[in-house]
Amino acid sequence: MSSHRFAVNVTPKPGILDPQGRAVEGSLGHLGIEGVSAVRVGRRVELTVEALDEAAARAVVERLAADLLANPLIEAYAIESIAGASSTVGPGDGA
Amino acid sequence: MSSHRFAVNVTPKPGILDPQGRAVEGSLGHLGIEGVSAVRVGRRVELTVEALDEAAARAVVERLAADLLANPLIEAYAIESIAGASSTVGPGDGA
Amino acid sequence: MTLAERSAEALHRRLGVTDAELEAIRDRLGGRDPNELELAMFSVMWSEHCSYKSSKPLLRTLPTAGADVVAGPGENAGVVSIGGGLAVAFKIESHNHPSAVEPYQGAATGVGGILRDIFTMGARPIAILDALRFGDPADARTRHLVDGVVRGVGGYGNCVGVPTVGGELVFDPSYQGNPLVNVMAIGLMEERRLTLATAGRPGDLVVLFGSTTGRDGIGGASVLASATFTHDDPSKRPSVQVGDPFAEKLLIEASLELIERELVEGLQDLGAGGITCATSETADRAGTGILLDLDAIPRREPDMEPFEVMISESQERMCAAVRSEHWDAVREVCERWGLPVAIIGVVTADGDIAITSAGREIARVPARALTSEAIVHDRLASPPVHRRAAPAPGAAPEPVDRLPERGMDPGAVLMGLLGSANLASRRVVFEQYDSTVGADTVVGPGHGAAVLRIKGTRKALVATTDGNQAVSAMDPYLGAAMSVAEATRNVSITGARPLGVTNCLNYGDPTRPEAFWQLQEGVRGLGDACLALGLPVTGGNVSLYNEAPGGAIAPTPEIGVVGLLDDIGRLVGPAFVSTGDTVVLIGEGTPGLYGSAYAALAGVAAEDDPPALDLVREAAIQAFIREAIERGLVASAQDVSGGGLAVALAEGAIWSGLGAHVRVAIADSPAVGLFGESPSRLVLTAMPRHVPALVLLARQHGLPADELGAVGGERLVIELAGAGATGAAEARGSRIADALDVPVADLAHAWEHGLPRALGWEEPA
Amino acid sequence: MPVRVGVVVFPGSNCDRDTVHALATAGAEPVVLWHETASLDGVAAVVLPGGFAFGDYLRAGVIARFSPVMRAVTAFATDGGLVLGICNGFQVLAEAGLVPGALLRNRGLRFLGRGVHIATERLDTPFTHAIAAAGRPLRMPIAHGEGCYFGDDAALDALEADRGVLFRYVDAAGARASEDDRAANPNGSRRAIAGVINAAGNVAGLMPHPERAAEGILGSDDGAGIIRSLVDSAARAAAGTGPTVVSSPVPVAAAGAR
Ligand SMILES: Nc1ncnc2c1ncn2[C@@H]1O[C@H](COP(=O)(O)OP(=O)(O)O)[C@@H](O)[C@H]1O
Ligand SMILES: [Mg+2]
Repeated sequence: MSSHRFAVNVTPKPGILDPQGRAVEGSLGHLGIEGVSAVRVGRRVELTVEALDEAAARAVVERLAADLLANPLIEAYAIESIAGASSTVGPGDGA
Repeated sequence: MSSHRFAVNVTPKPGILDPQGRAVEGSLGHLGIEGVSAVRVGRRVELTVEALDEAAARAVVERLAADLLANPLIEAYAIESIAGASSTVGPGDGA
Repeated sequence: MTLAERSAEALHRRLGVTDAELEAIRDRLGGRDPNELELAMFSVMWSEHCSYKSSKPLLRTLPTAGADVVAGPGENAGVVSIGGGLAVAFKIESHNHPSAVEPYQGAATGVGGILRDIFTMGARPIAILDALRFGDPADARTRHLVDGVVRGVGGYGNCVGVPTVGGELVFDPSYQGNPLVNVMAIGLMEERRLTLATAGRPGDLVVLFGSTTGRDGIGGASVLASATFTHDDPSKRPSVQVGDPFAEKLLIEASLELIERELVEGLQDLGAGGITCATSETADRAGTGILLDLDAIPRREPDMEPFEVMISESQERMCAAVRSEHWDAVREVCERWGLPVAIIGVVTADGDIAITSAGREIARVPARALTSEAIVHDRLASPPVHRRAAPAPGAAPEPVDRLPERGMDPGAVLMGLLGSANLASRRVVFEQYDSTVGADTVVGPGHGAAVLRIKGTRKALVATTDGNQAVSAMDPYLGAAMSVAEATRNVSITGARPLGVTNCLNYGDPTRPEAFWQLQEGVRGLGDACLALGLPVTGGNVSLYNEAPGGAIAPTPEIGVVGLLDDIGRLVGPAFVSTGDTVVLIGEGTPGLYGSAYAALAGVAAEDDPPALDLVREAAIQAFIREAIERGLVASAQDVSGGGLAVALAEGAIWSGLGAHVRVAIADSPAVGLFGESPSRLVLTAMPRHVPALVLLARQHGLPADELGAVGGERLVIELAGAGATGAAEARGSRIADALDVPVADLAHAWEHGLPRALGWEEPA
Repeated sequence: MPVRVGVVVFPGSNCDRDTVHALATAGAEPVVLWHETASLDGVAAVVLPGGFAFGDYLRAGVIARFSPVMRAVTAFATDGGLVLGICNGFQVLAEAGLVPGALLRNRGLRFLGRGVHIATERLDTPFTHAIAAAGRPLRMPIAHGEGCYFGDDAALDALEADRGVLFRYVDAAGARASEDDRAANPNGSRRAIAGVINAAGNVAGLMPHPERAAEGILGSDDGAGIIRSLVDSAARAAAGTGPTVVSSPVPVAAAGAR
């Protein structure tokens, strides 16, 4: 058995209304920020999976994403494998 | 000017309670899924920035993330540069 | 001094314990030094927040006796019997400082905390009221705070399924750096289910259930609430507590089931001071001790220090005393509701809170030393040199003289008042709350006191919160008495009998003699008003150190009242009812515009005072209106409060869509007559055939009653008559006394749109 | 003997007691069904009540959908059993695919608790046949943060073709609300859809709360017609007296445009 950390990024499908994305775009003015467009707001779920190997672990995540984390009617998802640490980045460390 | 697409991943800081993550973990039994732990649920914001260069664009995202997208008291964020296409991945394409 | 002492000195100061307090701790411990863990426990338990060390001597003076009182101050919430084997539990509490740091979570966890106080008593929470106070609504920071706090109250209350049925929203410059978030909760219970926060008897198990214990809120509320908050002091920055309303909902159901099935001897929620507070208070009440096994406490995080576990303020946790034979059943209930549960200790006879870890004793402190024998300070009190210690809300800098001499059109003033941030409709706020879950809400937020029916009976509960910071700023005694008068009046005008008073005292730094004097006067006013109205104070909460770099807040005595209506069929509301009804004014005003909404709009004259309050008259007017409603003489009833007589009339019109034509005798100044907020006055409407009886009843209660006019039409017309009006007119070289004449639709429009405009929010749909 | 109607209780359900009260008032015998039971205990109909099942974390209704009781509910629905989802219950049904569509966050991104008017598009269903005064708008509260009904145009056209729209947001006069009429259609639902029914006609969901408007004392009893329809249909189903559906459907126009 080995342990693997993944992130599942869930975003609204193209064409689906994304009021949150529009709200972010709407507030850019107040911040005096320009040149930002096509904002989409989704969900990011990070999780650790115990499995025989990476492939088996990914299969589990795949099922979780398809059944629970994303609603196929309105959302698309992408799975990425991440280092255990990536979820502990503090403000500023981002850049 | 050039156009750059980024994703900002906002996750609850370590030590900060994550009720959503707990709820997801608690529900895995019903899905018959095992071996999943340390679930953290956050937000993912994808956006396109017009700027002189990648560095300038990233600086804009940095400000946006710190001032608007994340709440520094309880959330950490990380910025990644992504391909324009990544937000349009459909179910299944993930794996 | 020894090394140990020196390190103790260093640590105790870091924990906010003064040298004098350390001395006192030493002698509670028979002369020895507390170890680090013990010192941490004392530091939270002896904080203002947990120990009430400044306010205790004052609170002792409040009247608490009442025939129907089942549980009074000292318990988690007051409980009053309402007959038929039922009782109501209610309490108001502040979460000011956490909300200033993180408005959403601060407000949300504030709701969670007060709800736990209610169901800990064995009552099912049935209503929330939120009393909110902020600085300038045009300021960006204020807008951020309002948005976050409102979302937080809704985010938590909506999810747990308790309707938010009322509250307050007040803007005053003095709250700029220090907003107030006071939340009241009400619960309904079978009287025989009353559960007290005691540790039971020696041998009972101490059981912790609910969320696991993490590092959040370490030194949170306790430290925060005990030191003046400044934005740029990171050491005072709490590790923010995040609320989980879903966990709270499970906690409510599990706790009520445990009580229903009589599986617990005593129950205590974990709030400020965490496990330390819950165990020491329950043990002290029961006259027992508790032996805690630190390692048995379920953790959320690895390698937590013992002191972190003991003072953590992780939310959604409960502590119960359980007979060992009930343990299996208790565990089954908690696990069915998906709540972690563990035996963390046992009740002992020695009166000590003793803590073991890895089989070793790491702390032992007498329970009462942490609670009932905590240090009490008698603070210095002295009245401020300047009579106006704090500014009246938004008072214009240079005094202007009175309307209409200054050529102000009374109609324009009325429109201005109705559209002002403090008087306009709160709809854009309370529509973010679920006010109807529970299917008991007869009258929700928006039109005076809230009304909840009690299923299976003819009875209903009536609830409101009110606080008068504006008058308190100049006269804290009068301001507190007026707050009690208004809150109880708002309940009485529905026909309900007030059952008791809960209060949240929001004041400044008690080590400042002027601030402590304000608190002292506030408590005196609260007590005198309750005595005069024959009402017990059943509970409350004190929040001190409400000071920001900008200065102290205006003293804010927030009053919560619950009343009982025996027959819901008799309920009377503030909106006009039918064309042709007679408009009657009960009571008479006194001069004085200080602290009024009119003063905030138009500026106060230098010589202005607040209006007077006659508590005997107030008691008479409330007895009168209850009897009048009981006898079916009243169609609608509204009290004269913010904005004065003109606004009271306008509200009756706006809320019914019916106009009115009245004639008001102006004794002194039209401004005072129309917009003065002198208390103890009611605007009633009644069917003409009931008017004689109504007027006679008023006389019998020693109250003046004037027929002002009639309900009808689509306009509000107020003619000014009498010396004051004609005099004012003549002064203007006019023979016609002023009249106010505005379409009801215009009044409604101003009232509906005022708040979203003030906050820069999108217009309400 | 009163008909037994099940009320599912998920952790976080908070309208279950209100629904039990409304069903009892309408003459049914409510039966509480805990989310972990896999049997429906022989009830004649099932209500999924409002609330925040599992905190509505992730997406409203998605976690609840995997509860054991939902397997039983799905089987029950597949053999024609009557299932009504109210608010959060509607969200659970949608997540479970038992009714078409998805419920997104309100367009204003704020929770909304207020009274709305809805028009009944069909009176020939087990959930609406006992509603009095055809076409008169019904007044009842909404209280939700994720009630914006969504489907793409193709899906919505198909839904309308199946006569799957059961309730629509209208103004006080009964005129159908547009998608951006914040007053009448507060959550911005597409085509003002407030409630839908599946093609088989035995599973329905709506965002407004009929159980909170089923007694005059609460300001409106317009919701009682929906509750009564369900209880009556359940009774017929239990008695095996055939079609719970009265014929002569009201033309869609009658309810909406007036
Ligand atoms: N923050 C709030 N939350 C919910 N309801 C509120 C809030 N603020 C005010 N309200 C409601 O708006 C109405 C006006 O408030 P207030 O002026 O204090 O009423 P009153 O003058 O009757 O005391 C009341 O029904 C009150 O319950
Ligand atoms: Mg008032």
